[in-house]
Amino acid sequence: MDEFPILSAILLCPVAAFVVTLVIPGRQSGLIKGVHGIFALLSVVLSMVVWARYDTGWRENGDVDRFQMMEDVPWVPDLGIHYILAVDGISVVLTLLNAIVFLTGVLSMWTLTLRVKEYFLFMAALVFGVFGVFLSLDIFMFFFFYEVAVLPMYPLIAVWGSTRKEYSAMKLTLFLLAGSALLFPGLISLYFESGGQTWNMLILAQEGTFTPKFQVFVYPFLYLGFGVLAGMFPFHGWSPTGHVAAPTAVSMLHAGVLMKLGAFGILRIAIDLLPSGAAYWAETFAILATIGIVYGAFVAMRQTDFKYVIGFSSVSHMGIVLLGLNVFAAVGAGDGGSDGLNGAVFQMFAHGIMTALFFSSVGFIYDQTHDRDIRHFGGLIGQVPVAASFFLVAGLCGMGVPGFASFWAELLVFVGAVKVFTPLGVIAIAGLVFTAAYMMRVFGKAMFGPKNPQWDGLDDVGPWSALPRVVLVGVLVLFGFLPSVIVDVIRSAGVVSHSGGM
Amino acid sequence: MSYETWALALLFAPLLGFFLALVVFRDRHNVAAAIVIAAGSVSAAASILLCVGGPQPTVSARWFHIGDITIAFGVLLDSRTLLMGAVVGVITLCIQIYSLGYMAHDPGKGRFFGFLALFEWAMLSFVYAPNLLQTFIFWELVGLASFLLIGFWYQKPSAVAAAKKAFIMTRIGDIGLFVGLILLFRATDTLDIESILTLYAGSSAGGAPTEIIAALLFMGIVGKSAQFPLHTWLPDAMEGPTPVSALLHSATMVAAGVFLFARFHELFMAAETTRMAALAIATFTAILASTMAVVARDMKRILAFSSISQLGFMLMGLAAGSLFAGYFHLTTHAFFKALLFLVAGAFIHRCGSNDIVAIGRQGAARTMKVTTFGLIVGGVALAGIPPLSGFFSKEQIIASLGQASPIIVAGAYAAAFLTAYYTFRMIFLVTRPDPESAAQPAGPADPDHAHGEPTWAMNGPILLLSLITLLISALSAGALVGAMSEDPIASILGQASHHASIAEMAPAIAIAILGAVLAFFEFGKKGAAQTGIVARMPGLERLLANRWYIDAIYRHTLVALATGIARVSHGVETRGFDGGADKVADATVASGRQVARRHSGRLQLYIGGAAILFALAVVFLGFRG
Amino acid sequence: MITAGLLMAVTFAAALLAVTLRNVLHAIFGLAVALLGIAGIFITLGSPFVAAMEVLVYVGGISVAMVFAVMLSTVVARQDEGGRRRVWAGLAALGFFAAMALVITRADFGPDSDPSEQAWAVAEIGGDLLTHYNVVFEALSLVLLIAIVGAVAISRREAAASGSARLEPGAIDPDGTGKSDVESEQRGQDA
Amino acid sequence: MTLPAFTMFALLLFCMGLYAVLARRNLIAILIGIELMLNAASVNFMAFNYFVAPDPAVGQIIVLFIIGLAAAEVAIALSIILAVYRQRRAIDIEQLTEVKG
Repeated sequence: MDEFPILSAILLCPVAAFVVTLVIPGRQSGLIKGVHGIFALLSVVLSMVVWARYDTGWRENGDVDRFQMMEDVPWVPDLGIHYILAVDGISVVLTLLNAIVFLTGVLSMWTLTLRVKEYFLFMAALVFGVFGVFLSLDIFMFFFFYEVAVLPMYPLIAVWGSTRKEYSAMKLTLFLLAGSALLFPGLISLYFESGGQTWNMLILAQEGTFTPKFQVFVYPFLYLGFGVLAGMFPFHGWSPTGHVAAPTAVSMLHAGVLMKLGAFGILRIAIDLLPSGAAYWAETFAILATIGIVYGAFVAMRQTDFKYVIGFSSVSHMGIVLLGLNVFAAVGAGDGGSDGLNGAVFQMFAHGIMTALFFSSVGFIYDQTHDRDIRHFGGLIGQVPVAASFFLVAGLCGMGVPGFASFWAELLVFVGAVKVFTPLGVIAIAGLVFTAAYMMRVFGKAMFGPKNPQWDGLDDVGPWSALPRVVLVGVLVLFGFLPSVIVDVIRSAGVVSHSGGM
Repeated sequence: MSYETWALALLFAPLLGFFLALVVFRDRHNVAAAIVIAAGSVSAAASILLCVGGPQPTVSARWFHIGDITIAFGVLLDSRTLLMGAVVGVITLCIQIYSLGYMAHDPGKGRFFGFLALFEWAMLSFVYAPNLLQTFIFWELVGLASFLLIGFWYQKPSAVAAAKKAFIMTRIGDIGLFVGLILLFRATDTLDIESILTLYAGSSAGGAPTEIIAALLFMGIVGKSAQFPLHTWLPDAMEGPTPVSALLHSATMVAAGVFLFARFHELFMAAETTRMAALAIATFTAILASTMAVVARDMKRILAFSSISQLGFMLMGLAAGSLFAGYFHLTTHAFFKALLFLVAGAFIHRCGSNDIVAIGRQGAARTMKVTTFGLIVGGVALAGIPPLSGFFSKEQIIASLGQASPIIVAGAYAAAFLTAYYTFRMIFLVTRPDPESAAQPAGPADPDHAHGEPTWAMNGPILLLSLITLLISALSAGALVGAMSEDPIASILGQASHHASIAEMAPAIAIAILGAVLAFFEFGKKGAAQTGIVARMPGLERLLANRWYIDAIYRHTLVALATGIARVSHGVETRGFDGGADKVADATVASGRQVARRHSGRLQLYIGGAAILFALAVVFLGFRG
Repeated sequence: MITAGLLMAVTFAAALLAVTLRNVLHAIFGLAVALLGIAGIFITLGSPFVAAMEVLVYVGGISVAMVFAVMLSTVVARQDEGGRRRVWAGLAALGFFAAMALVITRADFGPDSDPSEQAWAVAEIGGDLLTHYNVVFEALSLVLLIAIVGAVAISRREAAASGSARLEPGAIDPDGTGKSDVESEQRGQDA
Repeated sequence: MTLPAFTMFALLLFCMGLYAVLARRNLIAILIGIELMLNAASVNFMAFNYFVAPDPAVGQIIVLFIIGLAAAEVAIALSIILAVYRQRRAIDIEQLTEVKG
């Protein structure tokens, strides 16, 4: 605790942006955006510092802890609630993801004019919650941040959204709160079952804290509760509608980071604390995840709205994440399990960046045309080559083309899945064909094909507005060519406390 | 320079070219083209040098590791990769130069060259790949690059559809490849190709796991090399610019599948059942595609069908157990088929039509001497008429079928006969047009692409490829008559070639000549009707022209099934999950309304109720305990 | 203790008047008397200081404020409630009383400790208020402040609104029917 | 006079307040009821403080708080009542049913 509390500093970036924005008059929207940009950039830099300082050698070298840079301050001692921040390899990666999406989200809303101040206040709150979830090691704090992250979605969609925005916002909120309703008793039961002394995950994760019977009973609550936010089939309904209605940057945050909270919660709490329960349920949930992969792709094939396509592709891609997690849950660090885990976390990261890129491209076109119907477009690559190229890159990444980050993520998950649940793995791989099919459909209809003269006059992405997108593409390509940079970090956290309970 | 340097230059030159051409100089067409051609030259020179230098130890650098698996990016320099690499390098360079002329007037020239470089990089990296992962990565990238190239004229819906089809159909095969590679990795616990091959080299019967792996890998090959039942994408892929067809469908993309078979030849040899199935599929494909070529009039489509059929031949040779035969045909075919495509491109460039009858009627053959020369060299080679190269390689394949079932052998002869027949049909229709023929010109596949006589940039590669074809022919013929002790390609591969006697070759020669003669009487002879035998049987012709209705069947079964499932899923989504959620929400709201209606808004009633309830609760709790 | 009994009786009677008298002004006076009685009870319970506060704030402040409100609003001083309304309310209150009384009679209050004789504990109260209960004390003062500001704000805004409303007296009656007697009575008092 | 007597008295006071709240239509009369209820609570506190509590200051302090809160409450309530009156010319609770939804 002598050193600089860098994790708290990251957590404080959105708070600082929030507070500073509070005192700026709403008229000075440029200043508000600037403040957010600066703090977002600061959080990116700090996240990178954390990444660099994170010691990945903890398994080889017994002196290094898995969780590093820990800050532990008692908060409500009577209830055993502590403010504990720490990172392991997984949260390092996801924290950086959140920071990047925050930054690009701010940049891509640079042209916003409607209620700028309120918008950025809510957005900062959301980002704050997400950072908190990724960094907390205390279950109570975790849940607190989780709710902080979820709730701003309602006003963000209902006020700044489009296309049945109130409906979508309400639907999203209800789904997510239903998930929380499952979650809360689960978390409370963890607290009481363990003796009501602490919410600290590290202590609760010790072997023998929970009996296998208890684990089997409670695990579904946690998995389903978090799964709702992760867009798990069949509780994914909120996600595409929410995507469609949300403004660009919110879509980016929503698909880019928010859905990751669910998967992260499953990993960090459900699987880590309840390994026996996880192993017991793994196959069932793996089947659901696989159905989600294929089902999402099929539904995406029928959509006519850009954002719906992306929304359902998210269902499909999050299915891959969940499949990887369940592979890990089934066998622990054993043969294929670590592949599944590494792949799942990598996919969380890659999907976050990729979806952000998708939405920023679609948002760019929508802002000018106020139309998102695929059938109304054609040959965009000739009309707005740069914007369409960004979309193409995201699409290729979504198809798992080598050279982009998600290729490795999917590869790892599928390798693990084929090893552990062979039939499911094969079906999931076959899902790639349908992924290709719906992506190609969008490409063929909107990006290629005869031009629609109506859109001949569209402005293309200029150098400044290309900046956030170039950042995203750069990240995708960087990790596409050098996956070890990220996999090493994830892996150092990956093969964890999962020895017991089998 | 050491061979490592060449190997690195070979791989990275196209990557650099791709980046510079596509990202930096996309709009400065000639700069982009120059960069890409320079990169192509480096790669071609390096590949030839390496090939001449003979096998060397693998060059590889640790790329990264995932888990306990170390992944290396490198260059495997054994005989198979060297030969294939040289073929790819040379042909790619020829086609890049040719594109200078063919694409001179295209507004997307810079982009085109960028894609070409991307394709070359992917293909070479695939060929030289020393481990399974690199193989798979670049196999996929080859698919991506071919998607970009086939769909290059993105404004043309048919081109986009073709690119889409190619990508998705090869992807179906890729599932098999992907699963197969994972299982292979699991079975052998190594990614290194050489170790895997050593592992399988000795064992003749690998048992069920090997069979499954081999079958899955073969699924990938079927997709990539356009074998039945995944062959339908290749004819459509002719929608791309002609240099693309020449590149993709002669030596590179489609040959990647055959190359993969050759690469894992030991593995396939250990899987007896799969090998037999592969042989049967290859033979069937060879015949099927030839029959389609017999009635086609689009020059590029004829060549496309013939590619499918010749790929079938190669796989037949490989599956029959002769690595040399299949590989030899792969090499010879690469050159003469590339040549033929370039020739076709030159005619299309000149006449603005793909229709061989229309091309013939314009009398193009008389003015375009170089092109016609190339057509005849390539055509004769394709038809398998001695003494050109196609004959030798095809003969090797037929000879390697020795132990196979007579049906397969008969099938091979039938395909060879049809090949000779449709090739000469094409040659005669182009070179000896019948002015009286009232054929309707087919619509041009490259619209507005009549740009006049081919320039040196187009004629040069045609000449070069003709010469290479002739050279290979001469070398093979020399080997045959004993002028050289060993067939050059066999020596590169380190495999024994099959030295057949003239008597053994007789049937093959006879069949090829028979096909040519039939074509001569129907199309070549003065005053011939220029109507094929098939054309006299309208039912059969319609069947063949519609490619056995396989496309239609797919459209009505598989595609319909997929769309059907998608539609059902969509219905389930909107009415089931979404609708269900909405119903729940509506019900909640409705019940809320009901409850709200009970509320009079009279505070006093509420307070009284609360007081009574509280009192009751207190009494209940108080008296319970 | 007889004093206590007497005070209770007085308080009870006054409170009964406060809740039953039709005229609100009279009811307020009943309330004031009851509050005085309660202050007396506080004295018997050993805390003249709290009793003083009770008198000051309740009798001197709250009751007077209510009287002012009645005067200001010129509301009809008496308002009739229907018999049924009173019966139901009485039953509810009686039920509540019965239930709670049952609990009280069955409750075990433990041994009666000696009534503390520290009658004059103002110093201790003051000390506690400023030390242990400081936060609550400050919070309460904030609440009072906000209440005052809020009260002013509400009256002012409504004053402005009613100023404009008064121009069109016809538009005031919200639901028109059955209220004419009340209306006329109000007008009468207005005049 | 013992503790139960005081609690019974407080209860009686409370129930009278409850009766006023339930029965009266005039908002000020209802306010009177509320005051009675608050005072009932105060009496209880004082009684328990006197008879049971070890620290005699606590109950008194709480009563002081109650008095303070009551003052705030009355201030707000009266201003609302006045505002309602200005708006509607009546302070009859029977007419104030907007919260019924």
